[in-house]
Amino acid sequence: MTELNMLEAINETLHAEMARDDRVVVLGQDIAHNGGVFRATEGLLEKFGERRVVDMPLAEGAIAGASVGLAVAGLVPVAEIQFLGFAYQAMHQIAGQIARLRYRTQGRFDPAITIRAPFGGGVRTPELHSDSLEGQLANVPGLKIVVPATAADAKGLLASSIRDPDPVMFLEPLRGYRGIRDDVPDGEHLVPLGSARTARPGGDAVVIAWSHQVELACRASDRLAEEGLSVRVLDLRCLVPLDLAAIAEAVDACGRVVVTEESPRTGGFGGEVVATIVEESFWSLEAPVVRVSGFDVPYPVGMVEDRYLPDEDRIAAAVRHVLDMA
Amino acid sequence: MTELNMLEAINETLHAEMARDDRVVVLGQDIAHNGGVFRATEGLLEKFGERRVVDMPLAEGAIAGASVGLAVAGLVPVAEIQFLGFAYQAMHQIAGQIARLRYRTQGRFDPAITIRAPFGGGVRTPELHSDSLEGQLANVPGLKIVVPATAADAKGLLASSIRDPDPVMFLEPLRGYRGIRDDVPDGEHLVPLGSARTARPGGDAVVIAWSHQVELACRASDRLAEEGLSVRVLDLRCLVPLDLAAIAEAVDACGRVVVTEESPRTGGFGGEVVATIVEESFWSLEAPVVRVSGFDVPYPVGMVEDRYLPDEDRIAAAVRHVLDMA
Amino acid sequence: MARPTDEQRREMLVDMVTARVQSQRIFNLQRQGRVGTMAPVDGHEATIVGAAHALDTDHDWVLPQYREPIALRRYGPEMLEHVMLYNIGHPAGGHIPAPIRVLPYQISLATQIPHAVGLAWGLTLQDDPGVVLVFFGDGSSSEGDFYEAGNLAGVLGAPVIFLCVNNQWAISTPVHLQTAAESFAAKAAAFGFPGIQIDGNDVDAVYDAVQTARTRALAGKGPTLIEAVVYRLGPHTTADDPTRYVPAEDLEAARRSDPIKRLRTELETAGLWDDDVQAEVEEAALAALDAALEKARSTPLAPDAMLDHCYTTDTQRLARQRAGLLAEAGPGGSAR
Amino acid sequence: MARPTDEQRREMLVDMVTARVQSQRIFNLQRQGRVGTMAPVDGHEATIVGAAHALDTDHDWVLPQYREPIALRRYGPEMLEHVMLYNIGHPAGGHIPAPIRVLPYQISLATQIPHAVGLAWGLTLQDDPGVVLVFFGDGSSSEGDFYEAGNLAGVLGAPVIFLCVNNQWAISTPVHLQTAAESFAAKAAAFGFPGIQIDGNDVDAVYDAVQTARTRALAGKGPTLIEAVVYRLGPHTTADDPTRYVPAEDLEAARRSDPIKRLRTELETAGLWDDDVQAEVEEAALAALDAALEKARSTPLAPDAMLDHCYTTDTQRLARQRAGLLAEAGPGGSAR
Ligand SMILES: Cc1ncc(C[n+]2csc(CCOP(=O)(O)OP(=O)(O)O)c2C)c(N)n1
Ligand SMILES: Cc1ncc(C[n+]2csc(CCOP(=O)(O)OP(=O)(O)O)c2C)c(N)n1
Ligand SMILES: [Mg+2]
Ligand SMILES: [Mg+2]
Repeated sequence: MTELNMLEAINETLHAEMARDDRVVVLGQDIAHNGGVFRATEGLLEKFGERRVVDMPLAEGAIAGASVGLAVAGLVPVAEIQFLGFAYQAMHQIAGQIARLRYRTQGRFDPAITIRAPFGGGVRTPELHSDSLEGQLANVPGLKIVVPATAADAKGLLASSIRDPDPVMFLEPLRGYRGIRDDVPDGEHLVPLGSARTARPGGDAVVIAWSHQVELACRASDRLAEEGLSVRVLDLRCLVPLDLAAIAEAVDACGRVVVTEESPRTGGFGGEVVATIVEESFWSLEAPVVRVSGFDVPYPVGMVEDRYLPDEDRIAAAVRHVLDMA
Repeated sequence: MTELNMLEAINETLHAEMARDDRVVVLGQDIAHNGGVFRATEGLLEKFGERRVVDMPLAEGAIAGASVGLAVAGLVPVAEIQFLGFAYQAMHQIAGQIARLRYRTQGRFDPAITIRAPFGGGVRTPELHSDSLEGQLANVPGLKIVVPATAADAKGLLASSIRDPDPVMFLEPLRGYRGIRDDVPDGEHLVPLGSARTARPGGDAVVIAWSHQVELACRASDRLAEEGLSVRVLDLRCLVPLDLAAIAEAVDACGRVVVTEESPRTGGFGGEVVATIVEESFWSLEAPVVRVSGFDVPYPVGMVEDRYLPDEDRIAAAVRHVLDMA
Repeated sequence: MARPTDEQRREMLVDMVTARVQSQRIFNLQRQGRVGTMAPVDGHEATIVGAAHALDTDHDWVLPQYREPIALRRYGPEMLEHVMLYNIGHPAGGHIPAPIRVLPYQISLATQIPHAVGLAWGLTLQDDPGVVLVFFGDGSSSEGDFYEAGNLAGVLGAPVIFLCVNNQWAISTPVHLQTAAESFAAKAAAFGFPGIQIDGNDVDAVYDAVQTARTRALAGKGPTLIEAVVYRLGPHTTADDPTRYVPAEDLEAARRSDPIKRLRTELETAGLWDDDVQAEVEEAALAALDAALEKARSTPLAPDAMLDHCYTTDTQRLARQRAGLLAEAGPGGSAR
Repeated sequence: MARPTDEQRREMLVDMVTARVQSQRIFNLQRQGRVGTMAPVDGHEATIVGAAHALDTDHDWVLPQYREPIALRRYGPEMLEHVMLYNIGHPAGGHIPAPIRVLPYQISLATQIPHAVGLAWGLTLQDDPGVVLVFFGDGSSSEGDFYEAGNLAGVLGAPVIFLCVNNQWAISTPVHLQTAAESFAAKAAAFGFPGIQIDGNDVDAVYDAVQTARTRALAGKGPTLIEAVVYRLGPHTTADDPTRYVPAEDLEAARRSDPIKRLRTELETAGLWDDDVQAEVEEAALAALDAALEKARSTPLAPDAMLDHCYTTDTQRLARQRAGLLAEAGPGGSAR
């Protein structure tokens, strides 16, 4: 075990995967000579050379589109979109092509493509840099959506994502890059895609979260513990595939549920989680599931983003609310 | 009243709105000289001339992006995306720019833009022509999402959409163009955005639907009526804004709910509807809400699309299922 | 100048005639409701066939739009089976068997162009001595994908040939509403590699241009943009009524430059073709098509086939959906 | 050749010096944590100011990327207020008051380029005698939006000036990894209108090129693409460390062509500028900046301001969210 922040864990994993499999090619804006604007790809160029670590022209569509071609050639592209909000520029390739390469070719070609992108707020970025698009991406069949909340999971899930023959959107919490630090297993470490994790045990209520919200949910749980409440936190880790059993288990055990996410409420993945709970565990519910989320407006500017972002206060308030209900 | 099919209703409305307001400009691929690949814009060029009815180069991003500029100039663009699946090519402009033009400029400019696009399956179109992206679009704050199910509503909602200073995605069911026919009020006819409609009365259960699924839900209701069941059908008509009161009223009255949509299950707007019901009417629910939907794969090819599409059988089976539960 | 041999020209005419006859037959099948909407090849034959014959099918990839697959006979008889499966709307219509280096029909216009660049780049990374030829229409050249891909290819010096088939129309949109550029070939200036305009009805010119581009690409000198000027002699697709927008006299004039007529006259003059050969080729084409259609129609279709190949392993939710679908279909297998 | 008058050149230098001084001041404020990430203007001044001075601010629109607003002083003192509100991260930072014909900062690269074409087209539809000038970087030129917009503008003959500021870098990506085209100006061949490359450090050349393009556009002759070659003299933004990738000798050389030094020397030689004037301008610039910062900081901020202007009328759900937010904030108004 070594204590790393999330960025270090990601960087280490990219190094390891490139060393392990020489089909892995890393491409994106500013990822080679600059080592990535956050340094996630630091050192890869020096280690693996210009053929496998490639600074791309400023066109997200071309990054995603070329990845399809690389995959057809049998390579394993790991592409970076500098900020998830700019995946919109490539949506026709991500949702329209990458997601369905295997389906369109009826099994001939694997879209063994991983697209890494930071997302989420809290660091005063300009417009579109902080947008949470995971709910939209989850509606695209074929994509896997991976949303780590710890450095250890960032390592284990990124390695699994790169090795997975399915295309993965690997979404990294911007706030977690340096803000999240934990013990990361040394050497080979794989976390299977589609398995949730209990981040805090508890039985009075469960908060279901992913990405940076897990950290906040844990803080809320700790605070509520001081009030004598035992609040479980379930870290989904992957939105697709979704760990239905873990959700059902947590809901059945707790009966009261809060789902929290950064995205605007309407159409966010939180709705899907609630619908899933209704399908899997309706009869276990002792109160309506409560959603905590961003507001139904675009992600706002720096001075007000702390008001925008769901935080531990709001999560704790929501938990008290579900516990108070009938 | 005149009986029209949906295409006729849309064409008539475009004529009327262009005549009413000379700021309205219609743009898109093949919409002028060809009158639209489905003839929705037939006759507009002849009536309103080449300055206001414009065949665009084959670039959805430019159609959406130029619409922003036209709106800044004070015009009222009504753009056509030939098939909704190709909105992916313009997502950076639709979600990233059109949706937030007023927000980005803090009220200075109205994105008084309507984007019309056919969607949905049933007519053996090639890939991406039938995709249902409304769930993804609903997660984009600023957009209104309008999904008419009848010719009369197509008229009343399209007129309201064009006049609305907010940007509207006006999604037209491909199967309904010629397949749906009903009495359309003559002359001025406006349906406010954000009001649902009871398409069939009933009290044993309610099917919540939009777009072409409303027709199928009604058929299922009619069939179940023969079995002595009284099944209400609620046509949402708009996904954003969502008519919370109408949903609550229907759920409170019926207690048992089916939500049906064409989109793949995961991340579809159906999940948002379920979450909304849980928030608004949890205590009225007598059974878990059941979703009927497309499958979690890309919209498939012609030979199998009838198997893919939710139909009246599946809706009826789902209703029987919610009625059978505890 | 790379000139095809007489034998090659003869083979090219066989492919061109075959494509035309088969395409027209599929058109008629559509009219009878036996296949789905299709886009006729008429007028494109010299360009597609000339290009295919300039390639090394063992090493070079072809990424078509939707008008080309029917004319890619040179890539093997499996291509026709692919075409028929696709046209009847069978899920297997997406599958072109390995090792054929052709990707399936692309409907989302221009999206295949960045794929071509990535694939060409991938070939160089693997020291695979192939080039990639990507077809796209005059209309598709307006999509950002074309430009982003062209620019990237220039930077990478990737071994890719951009073949813009300028058939004067994008559905109803004429070229002068598509671009104000002097030509589509001129757009290569934006990418820093050569762009040339050729007569796409002249199969020799196409062959030569593609050969030259291929040699250049294999020598590591980078991409070429070729604009092949042709005329769409039929409707856009079976769903289109071109009399609404195509001037009759233009079409009339274009018919006089029909690429098949032209090559046939030349070969007849050279004693390499006659009515008997023509009849034979047509007959063989139709027979092959009937066989391919028959084979396509009898290709098994599991009731849950449409759920395959999305994920390597079904997600838990998809597995349940599959079970539900199979239950609906019943033990017999095809209830619906 | 349209040459600016002595008076205009003097005014231009005032704007250039003002922009530089203010930008550097904002840079320092960022270092103190008083404003957010910012992109310094250093090296871009002649291009931005020269262009702005060639425009008729009553009629012509400017659509900036993010490096230009600080240098658009010619569009009125409100521009600086906008800049400061934006830089402190105040929601009102998106609002440039009417009738100023400038759009706010654009962060989503190249998306403003199709906006420019639509706006120019809209002006002609309304017989509004203005042109639209859109700024974008060398990097942004690789986005599909640039090409789609350029192509559309060519077809429409819209009165728009595409001003590509080639500062040699897109963050760390040098021009030779951005494109293999001979120049960015050469890309105009893809659109069918003129493209010219100019020395963007020569304010007269910029003024002339924009004037010429403007006259052309107003005469209905369509768009022009201007590539202004400059060098980014600072980091990409306050978050960037250019020593990782900018060769020191290149930067050194570029500093010798500093556009401000150059114009200042010329004006001093002509007796139009001296150290006193310089000091006065710098002082006024800082005073204006302090005042604008002060004003920005005291601009009221309702606790629910971030929910305004999304919809004309709050959706029912948003109205509830607003109520919840206000309740959190409490009667005092800014609990958080
Ligand atoms: C991205 C996208 N936008 C729109 C369409 C609808 N569409 C299908 S074919 C076509 C015209 C294509 O013209 P061109 O590229 O010139 O090819 P051609 O049909 O002439 O061979 C259009 C607009 C599409 N399939 N994909
Ligand atoms: C669509 C999009 N992709 C990526 C980014 C991240 N990004 C911000 S600035 C920049 C480089 C821009 O370079 P250029 O256009 O040359 O402008 P310059 O900064 O040199 O003035 C990048 C990649 C972005 N803001 N928008
Ligand atoms: Mg064409
Ligand atoms: Mg630059």
